[in-house]
Amino acid sequence: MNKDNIVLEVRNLTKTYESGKTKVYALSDVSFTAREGETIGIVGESGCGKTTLGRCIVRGIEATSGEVILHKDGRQIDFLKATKSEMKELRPDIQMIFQDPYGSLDPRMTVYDIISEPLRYFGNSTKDEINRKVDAITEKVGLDKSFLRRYPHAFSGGQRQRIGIAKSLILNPKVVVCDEAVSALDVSIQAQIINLLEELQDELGLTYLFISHALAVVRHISDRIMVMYLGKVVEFGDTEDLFKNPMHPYTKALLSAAPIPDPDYKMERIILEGEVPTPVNPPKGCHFHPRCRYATEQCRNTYPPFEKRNGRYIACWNSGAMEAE
Amino acid sequence: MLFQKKNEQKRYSLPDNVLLKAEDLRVNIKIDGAVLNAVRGIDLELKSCETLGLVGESGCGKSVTSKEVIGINPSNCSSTGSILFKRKDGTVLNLLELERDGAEYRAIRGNEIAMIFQEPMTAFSPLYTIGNQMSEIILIHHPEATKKDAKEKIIEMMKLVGIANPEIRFDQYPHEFSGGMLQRALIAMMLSNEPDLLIADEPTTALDVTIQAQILDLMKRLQSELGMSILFITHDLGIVASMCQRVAVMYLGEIVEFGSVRQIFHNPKHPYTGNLLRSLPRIDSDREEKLYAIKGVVPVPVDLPEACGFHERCEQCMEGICDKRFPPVIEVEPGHFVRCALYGKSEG
Amino acid sequence: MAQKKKSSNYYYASQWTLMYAKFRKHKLAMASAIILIIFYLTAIFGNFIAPQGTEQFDSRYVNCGPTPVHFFHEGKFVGPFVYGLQKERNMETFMYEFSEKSDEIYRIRFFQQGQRGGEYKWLGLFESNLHLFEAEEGGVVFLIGTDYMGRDLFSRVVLGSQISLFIPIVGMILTVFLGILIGSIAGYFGGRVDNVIQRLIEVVRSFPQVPLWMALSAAIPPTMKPAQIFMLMTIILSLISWPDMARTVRSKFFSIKKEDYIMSARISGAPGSAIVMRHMIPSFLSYIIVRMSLTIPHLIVGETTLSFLGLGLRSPATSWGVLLQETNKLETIMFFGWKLLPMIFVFITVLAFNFLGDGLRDAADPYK
Amino acid sequence: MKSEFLRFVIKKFLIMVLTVFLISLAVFYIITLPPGDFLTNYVGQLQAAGESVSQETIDKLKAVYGLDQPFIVQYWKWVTNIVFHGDFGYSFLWKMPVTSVIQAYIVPTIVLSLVTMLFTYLISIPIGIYSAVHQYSLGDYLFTSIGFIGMAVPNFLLGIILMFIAFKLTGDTMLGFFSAKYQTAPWSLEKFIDLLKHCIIPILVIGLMNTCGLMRTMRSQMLDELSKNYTLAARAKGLKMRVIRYKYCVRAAINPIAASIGWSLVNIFTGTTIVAIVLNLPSMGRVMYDALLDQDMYLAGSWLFLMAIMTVIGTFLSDILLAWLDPRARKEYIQG
Repeated sequence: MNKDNIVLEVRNLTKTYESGKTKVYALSDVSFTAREGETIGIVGESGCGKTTLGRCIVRGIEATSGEVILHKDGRQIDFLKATKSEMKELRPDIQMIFQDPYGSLDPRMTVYDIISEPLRYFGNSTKDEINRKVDAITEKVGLDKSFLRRYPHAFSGGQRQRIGIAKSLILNPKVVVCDEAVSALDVSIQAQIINLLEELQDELGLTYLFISHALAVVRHISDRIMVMYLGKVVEFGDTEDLFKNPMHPYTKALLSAAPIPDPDYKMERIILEGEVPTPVNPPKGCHFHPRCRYATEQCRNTYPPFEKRNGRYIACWNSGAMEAE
Repeated sequence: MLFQKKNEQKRYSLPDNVLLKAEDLRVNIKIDGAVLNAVRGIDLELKSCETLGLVGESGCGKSVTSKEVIGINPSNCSSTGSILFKRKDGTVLNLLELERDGAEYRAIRGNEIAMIFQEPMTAFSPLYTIGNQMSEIILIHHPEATKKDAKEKIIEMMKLVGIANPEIRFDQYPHEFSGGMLQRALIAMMLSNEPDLLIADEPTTALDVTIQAQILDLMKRLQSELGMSILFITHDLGIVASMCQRVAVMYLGEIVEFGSVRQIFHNPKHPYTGNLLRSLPRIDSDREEKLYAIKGVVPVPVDLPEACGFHERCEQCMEGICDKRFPPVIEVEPGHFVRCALYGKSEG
Repeated sequence: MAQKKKSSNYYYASQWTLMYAKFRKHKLAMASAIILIIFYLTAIFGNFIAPQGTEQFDSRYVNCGPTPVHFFHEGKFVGPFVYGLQKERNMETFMYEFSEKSDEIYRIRFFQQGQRGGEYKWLGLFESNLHLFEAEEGGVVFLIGTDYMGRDLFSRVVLGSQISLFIPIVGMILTVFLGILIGSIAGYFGGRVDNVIQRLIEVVRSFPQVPLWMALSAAIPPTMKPAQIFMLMTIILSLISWPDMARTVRSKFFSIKKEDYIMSARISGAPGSAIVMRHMIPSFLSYIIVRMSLTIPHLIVGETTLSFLGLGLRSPATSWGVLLQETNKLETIMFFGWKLLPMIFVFITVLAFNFLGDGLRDAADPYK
Repeated sequence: MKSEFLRFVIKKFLIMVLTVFLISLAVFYIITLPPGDFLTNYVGQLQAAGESVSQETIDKLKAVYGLDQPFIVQYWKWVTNIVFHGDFGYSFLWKMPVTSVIQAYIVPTIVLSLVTMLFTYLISIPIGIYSAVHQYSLGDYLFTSIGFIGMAVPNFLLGIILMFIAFKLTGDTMLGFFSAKYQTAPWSLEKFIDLLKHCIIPILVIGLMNTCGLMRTMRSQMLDELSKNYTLAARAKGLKMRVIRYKYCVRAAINPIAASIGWSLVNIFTGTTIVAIVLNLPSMGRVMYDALLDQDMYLAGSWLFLMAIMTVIGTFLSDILLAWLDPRARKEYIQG
């Protein structure tokens, strides 16, 4: 595994919905690259497009425009435009773990059928091979083999999430999109699953796109973090760096808003005014300007470019001024 | 009949600074013929003007406890023990002796004890305007007030909680409000009779982080301005740390640890509390390589054995002790209580 | 988290096992299921169970009330038997009335070859004249009386059920076929196709059902053969009842499409056909079964009503509706109350199907 | 907001017009269904009755109804006659225009329907509320069982059974609207009481299925509302259970029921068809039935058409009513 190898490149990914006359930009013009074995955390509040981003990348929903380039054996193939036969080859490489451990498993299938389902569609595994693979993966995710004949309703949330993980890993993917994978779980179970995900990553060299609204979890698991607001990326950089020194005013507010489990922790809390807007009618100019205390005339009129500054990507007209402050 | 009952009522008393005191509170829920032991004998004490956090994972009984205090659990719940509450006039009542939805209890609800909920979007009926529903709380408890009085008071309250254009908002329907605004409206309504106790049942769980910060900020401000006690129910230890003075940690229907917020966070005694804190990813300190994970899952609270509820998952479980009987409650330091056999006679 | 501690069997229970377990708790539905099975078996073995054929009549016993089956004669146990009958004219109403002659005893014999005709071809294959029961030579058993031609009503109810219970089944199959086809086309394609189909459904549903049934049935030329009328009736019944089925299928399609496990399957590489066959259809199959069980009583009522009104099946075809035609005459109600008895069978069947449907509906989603 | 609501109404209205058009096509198709055109039948009938029909008359009738022309032309004539002249065609059974026949019978039909509807709502809503509030009580079980059975009994069976019971109890089968002695008598108190007596069975028969259906809906809606979160918040305010039930829950539960008023009316209206036949009531149902038996298709078709139009209008009104009653639905409906 080489941490510098690029496995995935997302270019200008956009997803719009149209209902009548209104056009909703759920996701607009998102670009980034992901390297082998790293975890990219994607954070933001409801309606920021993080879930849409994940679903577009795995082709759970079709993006309106943009590319998702998969680097494979020296080739670069656009996953979104892959033909049926190409998909046969590429599909296993990008998989997804869902948020809701109750809704993402077909209640009518046994655990064995659920985990082995992807194998039905790929590779011409014999019954024996399938059994062997299923056994191997169930052991890896920490499920008992005796569970295989049971149905999902027999399991608790944490165990179901393990089943979901087994299903998404059985095809040996390179990239796994984890969509709020631990958000529905209680704290004590959440830690079990986070540890499991980390172990699996080390062992299998997986690249995670870790979507979550829980900042502490994202910080714990991610190498780099992408902050989204109303369908756009506002800041993207190394985790430690970004948490120590957030540059975008939204990132600052977001980080300061997270409650810290320490009664003596003192930090100036930035309380943002106003509501989280919906992407139905995003404000003109920088989407964040109505809630931003640094907003200038420029912010109100034009959307700032997404540029690299001090080793960080940021979309803000004022980040320079703020640093000087 | 009714008078007799009243005469039979015992005289209760509470120390000066104590507003609410629950003793050996147990709540059972009947579901499909099975009996769920949701709350299994808890003692709780809430002082005037303090915020007490009731924290625990889902199914630990924290929400049932809070609803029992205000008496709105569904009819398949039955409770024993006592919940003493000091009214504004200084008399002390055992809330469990009151008839649910009876006149006496109703006079307390919304007037002396109020409650806000996890999902503000469902706490209002979609069919009436916000103003109509909010005014009710004034009209119920102040029969002499006119609709106009109520509207004035409500608009004043809406201003207080930071709802812009209250005159217009007053006549709008709930679906025209955002989640955060509805929570503000709910808070405004529930506080308009200046209750002594506000029960907040996960009031920010359904909201976004930045909105959560707004609401928490608002609650702190209102507490200092209006001076009420808050019973804050949450699963988020971060919120507890920033909001509460004292904390009760619940596990499987029991309070396993009770103390000041610093005692709980800096010197946790119960293995569950300690492990829970260690299993939490942090933003404030350096990243650990690996999170501590508590093994196993929370058992279903049906036909539980007479034992510490945590013993199956506890690494310090002492065979023959923890799985055989309820551990006693020990005061390990002033005001810091633990229900764990580790702190038995050897220390005391 | 209201789950109870369950036995380990519960962990291994498939959807159908869970549904059955839930269904079994609905006592009325279970009883209904058993009654319906008995009714359908009776219909299938109708010729054997009915002591007479549909058209067998005896002019001596016109409008004869039910003949009670006795077990004791003058305090002595004889086994099941009937008394002989004697006919007298009632001088007030000028009607013939039957009374028992207490000196003539005719035992009821079981598994007898029919003595007074009644040969039949079981399922159109095996010729036979074996009947479940019949009275001894000279006696007659009319469990629920006879009609104006002296035909045994019980036999006619049993044999009529072959039509009344099976037309709805055929109609239901047609309904389900149309409903699933059209509903899933709308649900799968969505958009414009869905819009057109929705309009179509709306138009069909705008017709008041019973009058439309009546109008269409009235258009059936009376000269047609019973078999053809039978076919047309089924088609008419299902033509009008498919929209409800289609709506159910369509809305289920839409709601299931949004489920995470469908997206999960897609990401696992499942092709469209596999998603529909492996995930979608199994997940709304139970709802379709519920709808089916509620469609049948509807169709039974439809057929019975139309035939009763003389707009559906006509004599010589025999169905429950045809049987009940006589009850639409005033003198029937005034003098021959027993002719209302076949209604009980309609009533029980319809009610049983409704209870069955209710039980199935409760069981349809065992994961709640 | 106002203009959005208007646009919503207009949109629904346009859909309604389209639906009516499609229905008219279907109805006309049914009219032409019986083999051989009705004119041949009619002429055949007349000749069988010994009347002579001149070729001239036949040709004239043919031209009026465009019988020698293709379906679409015939349809066009039929529709334009209805729209521009209010002419629904000619009833060969009654030997007068369809409109006259309908006029003669529509009043008792409508009166009976409205009375039944009133009865239906007056009974079902309170029972539904009672059942929900006292869930699993003896009364609830009783009403639920009655409701269930009531839903399952075919109308015509119920009619016959009630007739039978009435006969056994009073010696009168209660057919028609009046007893024989009041049939032609002038209006008097006795005659009115007689009319009321005769209305009991029809109302019971027509109304039972609807009443039971509404009862069940009301009960389940009410249970649904009672378990909603806002009742908790309302209790936490200190509101009386009675106020919560009636101000909030009933109001919310009644919405879909009030909105179904259009549907119910149509259901009841068509319910009268069968009852009229069984109980021999001089209402439209009886007329429709005779027309069908004699394949007097213009009369039958027009009746069918009228009922279908009523259903569509009923649905339209229900949609509007629902959107108007529920501020939330108002928004959803209009936007989506």
